[in-house]
Amino acid sequence: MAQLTFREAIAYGLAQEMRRDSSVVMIGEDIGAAGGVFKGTVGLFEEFGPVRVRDTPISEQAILGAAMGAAMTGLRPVAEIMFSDFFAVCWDIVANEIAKSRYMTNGQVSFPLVIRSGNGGGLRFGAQHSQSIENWAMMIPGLKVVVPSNATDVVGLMAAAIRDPDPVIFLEAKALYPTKSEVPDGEVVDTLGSAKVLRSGPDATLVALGAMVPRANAAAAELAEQGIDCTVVDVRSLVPLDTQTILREVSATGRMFTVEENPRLCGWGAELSSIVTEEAFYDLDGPIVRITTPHIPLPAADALEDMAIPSVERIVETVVKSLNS
Amino acid sequence: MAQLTFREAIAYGLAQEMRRDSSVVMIGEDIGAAGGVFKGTVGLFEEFGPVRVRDTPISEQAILGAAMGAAMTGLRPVAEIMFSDFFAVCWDIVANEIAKSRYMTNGQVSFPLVIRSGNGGGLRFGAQHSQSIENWAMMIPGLKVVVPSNATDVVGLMAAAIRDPDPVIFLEAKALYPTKSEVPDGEVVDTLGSAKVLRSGPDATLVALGAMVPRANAAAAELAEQGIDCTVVDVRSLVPLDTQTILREVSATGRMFTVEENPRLCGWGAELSSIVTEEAFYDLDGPIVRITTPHIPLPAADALEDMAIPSVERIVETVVKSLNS
Amino acid sequence: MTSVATDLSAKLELYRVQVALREFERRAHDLFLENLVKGTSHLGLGQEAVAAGFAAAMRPTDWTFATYRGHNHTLARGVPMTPVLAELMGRSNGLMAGKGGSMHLTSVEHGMMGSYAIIGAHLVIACGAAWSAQYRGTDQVAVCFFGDGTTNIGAFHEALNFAAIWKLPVVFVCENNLYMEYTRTSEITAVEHPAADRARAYGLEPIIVDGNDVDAVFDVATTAINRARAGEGPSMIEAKTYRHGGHSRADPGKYRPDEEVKAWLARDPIPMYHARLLAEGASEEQLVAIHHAVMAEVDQATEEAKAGTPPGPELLMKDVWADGGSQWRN
Amino acid sequence: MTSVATDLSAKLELYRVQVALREFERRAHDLFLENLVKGTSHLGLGQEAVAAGFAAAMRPTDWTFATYRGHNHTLARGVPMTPVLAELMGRSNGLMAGKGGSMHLTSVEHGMMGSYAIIGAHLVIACGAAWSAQYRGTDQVAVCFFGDGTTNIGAFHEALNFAAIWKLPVVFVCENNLYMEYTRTSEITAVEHPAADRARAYGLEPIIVDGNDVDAVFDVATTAINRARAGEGPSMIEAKTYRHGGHSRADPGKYRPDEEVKAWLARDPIPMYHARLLAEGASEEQLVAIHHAVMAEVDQATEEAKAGTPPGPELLMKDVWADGGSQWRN
Ligand SMILES: Cc1ncc(C[n+]2csc(CCOP(=O)(O)OP(=O)(O)O)c2C)c(N)n1
Ligand SMILES: Cc1ncc(C[n+]2csc(CCOP(=O)(O)OP(=O)(O)O)c2C)c(N)n1
Ligand SMILES: [Mg+2]
Ligand SMILES: [Mg+2]
Repeated sequence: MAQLTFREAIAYGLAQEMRRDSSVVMIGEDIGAAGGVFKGTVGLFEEFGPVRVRDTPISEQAILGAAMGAAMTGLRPVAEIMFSDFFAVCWDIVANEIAKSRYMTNGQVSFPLVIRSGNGGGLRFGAQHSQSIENWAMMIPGLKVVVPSNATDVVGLMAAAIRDPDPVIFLEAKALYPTKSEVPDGEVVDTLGSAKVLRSGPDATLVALGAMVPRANAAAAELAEQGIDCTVVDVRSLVPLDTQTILREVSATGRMFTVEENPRLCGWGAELSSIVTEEAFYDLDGPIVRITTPHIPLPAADALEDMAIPSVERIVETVVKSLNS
Repeated sequence: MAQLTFREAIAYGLAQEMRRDSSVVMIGEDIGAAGGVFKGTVGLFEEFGPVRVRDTPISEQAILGAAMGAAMTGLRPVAEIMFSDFFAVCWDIVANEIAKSRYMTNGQVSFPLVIRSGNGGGLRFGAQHSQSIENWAMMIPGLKVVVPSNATDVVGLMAAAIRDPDPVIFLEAKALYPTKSEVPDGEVVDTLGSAKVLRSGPDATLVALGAMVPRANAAAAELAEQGIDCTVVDVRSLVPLDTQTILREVSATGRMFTVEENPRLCGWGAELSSIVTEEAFYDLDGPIVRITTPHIPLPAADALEDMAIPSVERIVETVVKSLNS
Repeated sequence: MTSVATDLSAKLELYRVQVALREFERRAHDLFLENLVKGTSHLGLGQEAVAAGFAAAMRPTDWTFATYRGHNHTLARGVPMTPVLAELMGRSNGLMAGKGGSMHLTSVEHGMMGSYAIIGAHLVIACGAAWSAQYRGTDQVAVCFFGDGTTNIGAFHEALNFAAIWKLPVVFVCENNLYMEYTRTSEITAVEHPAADRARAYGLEPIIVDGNDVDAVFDVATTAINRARAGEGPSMIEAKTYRHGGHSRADPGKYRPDEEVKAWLARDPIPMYHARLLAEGASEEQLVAIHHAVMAEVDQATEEAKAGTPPGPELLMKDVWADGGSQWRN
Repeated sequence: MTSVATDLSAKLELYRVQVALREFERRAHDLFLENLVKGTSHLGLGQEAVAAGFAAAMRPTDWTFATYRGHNHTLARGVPMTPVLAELMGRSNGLMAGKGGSMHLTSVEHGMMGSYAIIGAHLVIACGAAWSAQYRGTDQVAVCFFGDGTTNIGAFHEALNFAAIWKLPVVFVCENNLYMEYTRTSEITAVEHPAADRARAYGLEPIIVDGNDVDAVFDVATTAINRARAGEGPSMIEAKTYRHGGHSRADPGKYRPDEEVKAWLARDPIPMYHARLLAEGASEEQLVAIHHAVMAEVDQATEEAKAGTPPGPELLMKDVWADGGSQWRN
């Protein structure tokens, strides 16, 4: 059992898989000797060498094109897109090529690849380096989307993502990189598509993802002090989606709150809300409420960024107000 | 009053604005002498010449970068992205640059530009030339998103989009290009952000967009024959969104069905469903049901494509089944 | 130019392949007119020598990456006509059961790693396959075909630099048919030779070949593929050619000057090669027999394709994922 | 090289600007360490001559497009220090009220049309401004700065071709400081001069300049800008320079060989220019006075920036749209 930071857990999880399988190779900008701009690949270059941990030019289309072409011919590449905002410069390869080619070819090709990327705000990096793009990926058929909320989950979900025969977008909340948790000894492999119930309470169900999970948890703790006992669900994986757990936990309390970092419109929370409204309508005791970043680009200033992203305080207030109305 | 096809209406609407304002200029691939691959710009090159209707290389980033730089320095460009699927090769310019720069600069720059694009399926073009990407655009703060469903609306909404001081993504359903409707004489200018109620009935509200509007209408006609009287709302514009009309019309019937061409996850219908569930929960008499393309890439074969995109038959069946359950 | 393929039987095979591509596409065109081929389709009529010459220089284990204008390349790699035609017709006996269509022909077992319909993408994807060959030490080479218009999109630049710095076993082949859809490429390109004049920007030699001369194509192809296989890195070849028809189904190609079309029709690769083979000792009977055999193949493929059923609903939700399904939830 | 800026007072101004950039950024660095500058920040210490030389050659109506490493370019266009520093500190008196941050400095009234943080984008955007100038016949020129690492991304290629074919009044300036973040650009680039060696791929002349010599920069800048203004089209200039510190706030820059750093520090543009000015007749007192005046400006800006309040909630939902608001619904 080791205490690892989220960023250490990335390298730890990658190393576990690279030791096991020589077809796992990594490419990205500054991931080699430099260990990644977020230090998510520290030590891998030293252990696995420059052929398996390969620095690239600033050519995101080439990075992902290379990952795709390699995946369809026998490798299991792990590509890094440094900031998830940069998916916009290579979205064609992700959304049009990697996601669709298996279906278009009637199953002739597979894409066992992982694209890791630093996601989300909180670091005062401004609108082009702080986006939460999980909904960009979720809306494209053919992509799996995994968003861990703690170091423990990082290791097991990374292993599951790398072993998965399909393309996985693996989003690492930048705000969580310094957070720590326990990682068990030995090989750790988790399951994609399994949400986790972090806390159970009868009054409402908070459904959260990534960096919003610790906030939802903290809000639930505060709410408990006020006598409101909430269930907290960590979604962990948007595709595949553990609708069973979500439907069960929302039905049990009759009230659902999503806690989303992505801007308001067409977030994953809207999808979950629509699933619950369609399939568990008669179990609902009141409106489903989405707590999201407003539909604005993220501001850079600390004071403004803190107002934009859902805070513990905002979650608490919203839940209290909604349950009392 | 003239009968125009949807495709003729595009050129008609563009010409109206180009005559009025010499700062309106067009760029895109094959839009000049060739009149566009969908014939949406026929006659404009002849009338306005090669300086105002300009053919470009296959350089979508440059096309939209040019539109952006021109818009921030005094022009009102209308750029064409031939198939909306190709937004993926220039998404950075759309989502990260055009959408965010006004906010980031605290309002120092504006982007009065329109990006037109052929959207959606039905032409057996396969997975990379048939996507409905309205939700890609809707989820990015800073973009307006307009999706007309008929030639009449095309002219007025195109004028409104071009006159709007903000960037507008104008999606033209390819399947509608040959459809005809009346366009009034004289200058036509519509309003962004106004949905239209096409039909009123007390039993359920069908909310549709673009090419799904005529199908929702046809389904409503069939349902009426079976004694089920539906309201049909043509959303017309996703941003700004006419939530007043939608909430009013859904509250009046207590039942909402969305008819969406986009693949299932995180479609505009999920957003509307979540808005209604949050704000009109107590007016709902039953589940909100979303009728969408399944969450798959679109197949090319006619037989398969017809199964994938919501059909009149599927709409009718879904409504009947849901109202009877 | 003297060819590496000095053997007459090899040359007869190059002839046969070109004729097969030609007659297949003619038939596909007829089937459009009967509305049996659905959607769009981009014919390579006139460009057969490029596909035939390269395919002949490739090993069965090598990989082809083509565009939406990929019928020629698919057939040249040995994919049978029936599934290709059936795919164009949206039938369940199509190469991809109708799910991909004309623009996405793929047959992994023939090394045909896909036809790509969004400009530029497959250049970077071909780099990935080449990287995999290099990493696994398999001696495989990726050959990537694209058009003149494609040289102005960003992915072209990224792919060329990437391939060059990693010395990847990939051969980039620009089929310069002078047009990107309806626009003359020279009007929207800063240099005369859209691919070759950019080679040095990636430390590569510019190579231009007569794309209507299958022997010449075979020669440059052999050199470039050998170079790639020897670990000496990528090549960029610009093959000058011309499409006889319009860009796609809907296009009559009227934007092209009559004299230009006439001049290029006079340089049709198939009659030219026909004449050369006669001069080099083949008999007219041999060539006629080849043509007949091809026509029989085309006719049979037409019948077989037509006999295919429309794909059923069981195919719709299949093969999004490697488990064969499309479930995104439990 | 003899400079067009023969006038000593003009040269003293070039000196002053470089010193101002230098001292501003030094202060910004100190304020990081005090945790008053938030987020990230990319200093241009060592690269001042490029910004100063170009800005001096531009008219007030010309446009600058810069990157996240844009403090130098912003100040060189005449934007006052206080709002720039306040922006870095996330204050409401910042250049964009704190909404953009260090990577997005913009001051339209000074022709500073933005700093762009995603590699490549602003090259195509600069084309758009140049197109607008050409269309409206305004004689304005767009100058677009970017780094060596940027030459390998797709948008670079699209922008250069686009500018060349339309003969746009845009000047592309590659500040080649040898590194893209922590990776040596030569290791991931197929040619030696990442920008200049690509110029011919767009029909342009390769131009290389000593980016640490402000007079030389001013000369190439003047030539290129005149050419653009005269309707002769774009230029691509590669300015060789070096950043004294790391890539960004978090980076100590340890991946660079000591001798390399030492050699470049010995070629620091400011002491070099100091020596030249003395040789050309300026007095030490003049130069010291300039330095003092700059320091006073920096000190004052620091006080004023510190006095700024954090932006309040009224700014959060402002200016998504041209109506000043952010409503997406009625
Ligand atoms: C990114 C992108 N932009 C535009 C198109 C539309 N398009 C399809 S083919 C084509 C012309 C391509 O010309 P070229 O590369 O010369 O190939 P050719 O068709 O002549 O074989 C265009 C513009 C596309 N498929 N993808
Ligand atoms: C599309 C994209 N990829 C990666 C990055 C991350 N990144 C920021 S700066 C940089 C290095 C740029 O190097 P160069 O162009 O030489 O400019 P310099 O920083 O040296 O001024 C990288 C990779 C980015 N901002 N955008
Ligand atoms: Mg062509
Ligand atoms: Mg650099």
